[in-house]
Amino acid sequence: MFVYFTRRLLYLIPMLLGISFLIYLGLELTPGDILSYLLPPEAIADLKPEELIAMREALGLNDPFIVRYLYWLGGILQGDFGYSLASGVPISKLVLERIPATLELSIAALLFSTLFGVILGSISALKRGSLMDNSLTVFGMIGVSIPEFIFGLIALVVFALQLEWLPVGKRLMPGYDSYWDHMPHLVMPAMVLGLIMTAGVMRYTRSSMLDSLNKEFIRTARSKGVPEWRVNFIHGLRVALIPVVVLIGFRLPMLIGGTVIIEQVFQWPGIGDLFVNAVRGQNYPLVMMISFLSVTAVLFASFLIDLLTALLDPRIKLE
Amino acid sequence: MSADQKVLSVKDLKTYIYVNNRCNKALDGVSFDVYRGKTLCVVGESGCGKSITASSITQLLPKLSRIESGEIVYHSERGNIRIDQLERNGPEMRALRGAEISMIFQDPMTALNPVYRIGSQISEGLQYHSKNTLAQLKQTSIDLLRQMGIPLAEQRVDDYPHQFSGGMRQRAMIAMAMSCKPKILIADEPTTALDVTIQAQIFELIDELKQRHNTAVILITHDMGVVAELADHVAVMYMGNIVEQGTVDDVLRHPAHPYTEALLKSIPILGKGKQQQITPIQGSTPDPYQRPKGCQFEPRCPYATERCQTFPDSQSISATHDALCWHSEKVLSHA
Amino acid sequence: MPSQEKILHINGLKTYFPVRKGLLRTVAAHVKAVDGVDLEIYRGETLGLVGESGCGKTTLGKSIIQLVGAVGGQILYHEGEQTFDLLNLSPEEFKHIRQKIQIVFQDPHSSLNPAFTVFGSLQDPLKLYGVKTKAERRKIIGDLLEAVNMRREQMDNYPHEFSGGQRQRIGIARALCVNPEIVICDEAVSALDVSIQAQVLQLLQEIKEARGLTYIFITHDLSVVEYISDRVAVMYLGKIVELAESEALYRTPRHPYTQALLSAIPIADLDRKSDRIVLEGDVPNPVSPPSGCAFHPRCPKFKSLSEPEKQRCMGESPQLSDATQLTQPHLVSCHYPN
Amino acid sequence: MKIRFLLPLVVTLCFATQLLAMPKNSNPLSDSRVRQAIAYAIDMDTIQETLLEGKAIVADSHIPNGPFKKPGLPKYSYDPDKARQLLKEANWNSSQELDMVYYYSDQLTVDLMTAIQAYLSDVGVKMNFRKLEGDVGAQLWTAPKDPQNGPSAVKWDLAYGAHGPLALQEYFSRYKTGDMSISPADAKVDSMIDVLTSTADIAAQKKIFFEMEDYMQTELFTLPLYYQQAFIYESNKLNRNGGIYGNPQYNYDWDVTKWTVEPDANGKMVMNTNTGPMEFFEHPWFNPGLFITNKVLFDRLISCDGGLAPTRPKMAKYYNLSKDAKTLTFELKNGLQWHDGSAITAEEIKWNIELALKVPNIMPIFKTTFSYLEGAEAFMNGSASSVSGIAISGNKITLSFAQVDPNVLLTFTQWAPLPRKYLEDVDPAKFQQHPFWQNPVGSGPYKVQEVKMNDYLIMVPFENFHEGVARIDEIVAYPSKDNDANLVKNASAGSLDYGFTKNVADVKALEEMDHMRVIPADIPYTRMVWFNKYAKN
Amino acid sequence: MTRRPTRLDKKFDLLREKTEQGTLKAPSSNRALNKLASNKLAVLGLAFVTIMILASVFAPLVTQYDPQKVDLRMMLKPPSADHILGTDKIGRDVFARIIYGGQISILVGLGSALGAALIGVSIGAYTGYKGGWWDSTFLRISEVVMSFPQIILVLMLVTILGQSLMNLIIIFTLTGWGSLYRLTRAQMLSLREEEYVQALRAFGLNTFTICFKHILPNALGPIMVNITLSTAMFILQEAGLSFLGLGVPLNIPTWGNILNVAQDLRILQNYWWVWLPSAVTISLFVLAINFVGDGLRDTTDPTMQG
Repeated sequence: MFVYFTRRLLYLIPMLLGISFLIYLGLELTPGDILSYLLPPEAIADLKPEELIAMREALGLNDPFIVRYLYWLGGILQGDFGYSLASGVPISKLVLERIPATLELSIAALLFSTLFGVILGSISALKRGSLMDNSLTVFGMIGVSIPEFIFGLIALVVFALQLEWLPVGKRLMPGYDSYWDHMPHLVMPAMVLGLIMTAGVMRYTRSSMLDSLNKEFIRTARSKGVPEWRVNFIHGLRVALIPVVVLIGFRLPMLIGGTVIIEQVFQWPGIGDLFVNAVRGQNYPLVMMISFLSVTAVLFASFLIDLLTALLDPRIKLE
Repeated sequence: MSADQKVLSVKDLKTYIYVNNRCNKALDGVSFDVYRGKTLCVVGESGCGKSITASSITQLLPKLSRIESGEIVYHSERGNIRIDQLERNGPEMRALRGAEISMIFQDPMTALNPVYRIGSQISEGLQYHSKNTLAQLKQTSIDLLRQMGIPLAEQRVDDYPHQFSGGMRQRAMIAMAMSCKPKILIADEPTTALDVTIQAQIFELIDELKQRHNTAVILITHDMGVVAELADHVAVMYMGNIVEQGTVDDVLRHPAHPYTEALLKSIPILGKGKQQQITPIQGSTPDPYQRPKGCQFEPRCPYATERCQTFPDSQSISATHDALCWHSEKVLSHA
Repeated sequence: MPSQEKILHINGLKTYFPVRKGLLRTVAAHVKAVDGVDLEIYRGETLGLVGESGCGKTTLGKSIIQLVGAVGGQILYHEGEQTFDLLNLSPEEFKHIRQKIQIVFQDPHSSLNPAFTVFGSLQDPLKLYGVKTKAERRKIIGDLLEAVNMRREQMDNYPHEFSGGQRQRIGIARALCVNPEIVICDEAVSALDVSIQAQVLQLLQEIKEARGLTYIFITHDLSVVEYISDRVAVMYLGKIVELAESEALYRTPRHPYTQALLSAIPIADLDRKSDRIVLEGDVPNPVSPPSGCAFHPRCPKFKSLSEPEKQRCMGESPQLSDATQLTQPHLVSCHYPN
Repeated sequence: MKIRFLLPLVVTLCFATQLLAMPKNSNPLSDSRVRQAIAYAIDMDTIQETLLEGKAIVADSHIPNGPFKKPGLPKYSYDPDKARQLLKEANWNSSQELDMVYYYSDQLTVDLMTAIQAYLSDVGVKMNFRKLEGDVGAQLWTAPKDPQNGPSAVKWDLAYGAHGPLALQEYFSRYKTGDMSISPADAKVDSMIDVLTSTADIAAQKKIFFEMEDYMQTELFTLPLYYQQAFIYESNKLNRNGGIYGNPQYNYDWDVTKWTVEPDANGKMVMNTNTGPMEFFEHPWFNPGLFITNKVLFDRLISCDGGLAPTRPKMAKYYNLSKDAKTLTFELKNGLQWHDGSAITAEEIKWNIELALKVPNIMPIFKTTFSYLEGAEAFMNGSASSVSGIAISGNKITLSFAQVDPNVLLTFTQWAPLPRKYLEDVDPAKFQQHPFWQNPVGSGPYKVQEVKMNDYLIMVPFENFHEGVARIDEIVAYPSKDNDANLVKNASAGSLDYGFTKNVADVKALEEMDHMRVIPADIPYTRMVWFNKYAKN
Repeated sequence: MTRRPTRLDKKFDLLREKTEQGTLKAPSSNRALNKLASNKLAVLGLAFVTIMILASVFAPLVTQYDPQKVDLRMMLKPPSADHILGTDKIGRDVFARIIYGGQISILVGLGSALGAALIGVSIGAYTGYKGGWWDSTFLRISEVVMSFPQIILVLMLVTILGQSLMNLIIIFTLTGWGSLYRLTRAQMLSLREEEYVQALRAFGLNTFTICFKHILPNALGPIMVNITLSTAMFILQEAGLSFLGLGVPLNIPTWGNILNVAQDLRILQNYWWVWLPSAVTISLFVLAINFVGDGLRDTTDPTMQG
């Protein structure tokens, strides 16, 4: 078990190296002077042109590509993510400010979609071929076929503007920044994102559950005379959950990506919003760094999912 | 063989399977009896309906299938129970499963749930059929495993199925099946996935348990060798019918159905050397959706006559021996 | 009838599969699937290769046609005066020798490509071995189908239109299409129903006689092997433990494992109930086979041996040697054969 | 006699027209007939009525309507037949495709482009449009090395954009030879611009403006499309208490200190607005009044009216511009304070002007004003350590100009001094990136209380503001660009009390809301099409 | 005591009756096609997709209007006999724009899916079959690409490459090949152990022939499913990018660009015909493709019976 996880963790290193290399390559390909986001603006201010040249030399900006890359990587390892082209603010600061918002939204959506997806998917599988199953399937399909922003906009018009049940967007209201004050703001974006994801989880749970219900051990369980709920849930769902958890792991990138558009619709001040603005403003270092951080987040999250899978599946745990 | 020794009688059982929007008459009128402490071997080639027979008895049929007609009567101590009339997974059926009639399956790897410990899977049935504390349940699991000849049962009871070898898994399956001391044990090809040396171990075990608990065993197999070694009674199946049944002596020494006869001639027998003659059965098993009109074996049968175009009646050869063939006399005399 | 002409000489063949373990998935050990096998095969004979699952019989077969790579030893193929080491061939030799040894597989469902007709599946090998025109190829494939008791026209059918027995026949036809000398039958009848099994066995016999083939017949079914083989080799944990004329091996098995194996088989003959020797335990893990004689932990005879004898079994690996000194060699790998 | 007098004139005029109409190089757009044809082909009146929903004024000159605009300038009203005829005269090659670029990313621009494309195609001119990406400025305004013959240093034929300088001169001064990417050297234009930028005499200015406008519009150097309006919107809760309306993109005497809003449940007056900071506070030297923070956090030396005409001193106790317009004197009020309580000194103003000379992204009229100071050149090229034209004595600042700048007072109505102690170390090239702009300290009626960058900004009255403490308890600004994409959403949800927009679609939506009012304001902002008249290679 | 008849029992009775009367028609030889045909949703989906593709390819025959034809005097007119879906903000015919917009949207969706398939399938098939160094290299590369949140990767590439139709297809291809590569590779890994493959190897056939000619056709089922589903995904992504203003340049009509106007709340609330038809078209088209993909999946997946 320990070896398995250590190996899984070690495995992240070459992945992150590869990704960081790609990111740096992208950074070099984009126009702009690398120096301007390697140094804080105040530092550049103190330099004369000849000092700047010396600085470039000292910073290794004239070094071979690979050396420059290593310097850059070294900076990242020490928490130096560079500076935003637009404001000169350290990227780490910008990102840190936004992380709680995105986490809040994506975790809420994840919990919502997992809970409902698994419940509805199981019901669908158990009632296979029934009206319930068919309508859930069709609704699920419709759910993944509507562009998410349209879904979001319609929800916004209906619930915020027409019915006035929920705020129109944003995350914080001045003076109301306790955790519970976020809740009314969180409901709509989390629901919209969650519902879209629920469809996928539901469909997958359904097929995984069907698969599991077709397994021999289900018949074994029945042959022991245990009640149906036990057969279906203790035996069927328990085993069906393993691939569902794996799927959720696979969908993490989608989740992080999914917030990009939803954050735009609901003025949610998260990473996605920062990212889109950086793309629009051609703030290359910020674009690249957010990409890098989101990949890193995905990788670590999928590592956590792996842990969870291993806890669910003794076959992995004891490998 | 007195009637009170009968634990199960099946009469004219018809089970049809409705997969792919078609109707496969997997069992088309099957009758047999099972006796306390005796082994009935159901033998036949793949697709003949032997496994469907087994799962009809416990109503563990695939979803898209149905018992159409006939009777399955379990002669319990509390009187006769018409299994075919019970709701598939209803409480009455569940009370029988595991407690009175239990099953072991072909592949112990897939038949065990990979995510639960062996011990809890063994005692799960017991949990529902008796009132035991968790500690008692665990102790029972350990005892059962020990009885099945698994070394270090105290430790292995906490293992997961994939930590067991194939033979041990099948022993665990048997422990599970025997946990409530059932009256009938149905073993559906229990050794097909195992090596011969392991198969021998498993058969020894089943035989021993049968002796000890006076359990009736229904053993589904395709191996005539297994039949010869283990069976008290034999039922030979072909295309959803029992074409011949009787004691093992009746059937193996005096086959009265051309199919049984041909089957026995087509297999090489160990120890008979290179000189032995084997005679293949001509043709192949018909498509279950395009069955011959009368006798199902007619197209491949060397004895076939025009009469075989009508479905044969069961011919009684002796008190214990029946065959489903118009020409059984001829077959008997030929052998 | 088998001649005394050696066609294939396998010498100390080893096929190992790495087992990766630990943090960096380094190769921690090897599964010694085939661990030093010596075997001579004579032109025109049928050599049966038996053993339980995991004993290495299939790997041995696949190593011979190099579907899996051997890590050591030699496989010498004799053709007239020439000898080729199959593990060290030049590209031209390779193409020449490839067609000499062919294989028939076990599973009738996966042995044919579901996307192609029989003709489609079989024509590429023929093209490779120089049959240029389509008409020629059709003729050859048609002839082959007839040789396996099928109809010529069936070459245009897809695998799902055939029954299991028919597919197995097509598998045989495919192996024959390049006129091999040796055919390895890897569990060729194991997946078939008994009634079909007999048909295929008979077909294999007929073809062998008609074409003068040499068979290496791999199976776990000892009855079938007895019926079809001239000589039989018994494998246990990657090694051959007994090798003899079929008659001799079945009548007087010398190795305790062979004895146990034979006794464990249920016989479909009520008059011949044997005394069963039930082996204890399971086959050991081939990654770390027991020391000395790999069979000693399960050996029924081992228990009755004296202490120094036991030490020998546990410490010294027995060699395959002739135990009887009769006219026909009867090789056993046991310190204390019966 | 009359005839004799007129004839040469007519001949000359005809000749001149003929001469003017000739293509000046291989580029057909250098032929004014082609340019005029394009102007005739576009039905601006219909566009104004429909696409712009009447929320704009069709333009017939660069500069907006007013006293400086010559009456009766040529109008190119929709006349497709005339367009076709002009094209025919100019031998227009109908297979040629014009490449039109733009840089706005809104839907209206695309719709407008599409409409123009349709009109042009109607008269047989093919046009394709595309949005510029990347360094838009360089792609638009790179001037060719040879200002006479080109070839052009930019790729496009037509560019859609807008120009909205504070000072009217700025509309034309950019056409000076060698400064721009589109017009080959034209001695007449150059001489007019020279006059335009050097006199502070209103009458002289007016004359040359008329001349310039006429020349540009007849020649159609550039095609003015429409004058944009800005629309101020307010919720019914907001009361300006007599504060005037004016150009909302700039600073004027709007008396924000007098404003009130309906108190909320807690009795607190909170005004919600937009254009709060997203990543940083935009500094007020580039856009002096576009964002709420530019307006209320910083104070100016002089105040002006809604049309941006200077009216009264503000931070200054008084100001005085000499008759020759070459000396400007201020005296600062006593006891002026920054938000942190430290004093605002005259010395600090000098330092501010010197810094402004070095900051590259600064409003052009500021730059012009400051660079006309005596000794500014020497300071900028490093040969002097300070600007000799700025003299300090106590609270008094005297600015001496080497050259007359007609906009000198305008500059000081918009330009805001900044506290030296926070910005002493700033790199002028990276002015905006200085940490100061994360939480600035200003001198205006409101000061920053809490910034949650990208969530909200809370500003509260500055207790020591020299014109009295503001009445609204809190101004809450939600982050947005000046073109707030979520305006309609937030306004209809009641979370906007004040703001302004130039987006026509938003205005329509705002007008439909019962709780909002919309007040249009004229702004000097002309949408136009630039013709690239250089030869292309 | 008899059992309650269930929903299935009725179906069983019918089947049994038909079988006994011999009226049950024998299934056609192509089971997969048959199964697809019996899936009503898939057939409906296929019909819709086909109609939409034909309509956009033959757009000039379907509508007399030019999608770019501006008529400012006709702006924002509700549906009428002349303009069956009304007109948009500059008086263009909404119906014509949707039909013509389909050309680009379908091109983006299908083109990117096919591009991704071309790359993913050829690399996946070859390296999956061959194994070894190349295989592990591409596996790592795909892991790197696939651990990017898709939209992040797309936007990152938009930043680097810029916005244009061609770039968008390239970007989608670059971001989408990973899943097809993984799928193909997984198929290859299992298929290469099939005995017919080993038989071909035993003949000494070259890797290329075995891999692409003999194995690949058997992996096509799931690949086709994936291509259809990717097409749907790319069409949705195009719409999403248009929403962010970073998709196909606005002057090219695509479903996403038409839908983009829904961001304007006034349009969203008051002029439904400007945005709703394209929203419905996108959703229906994607839904139809999903139905087809689902139907295909059921036919190619032998475990899904019933």
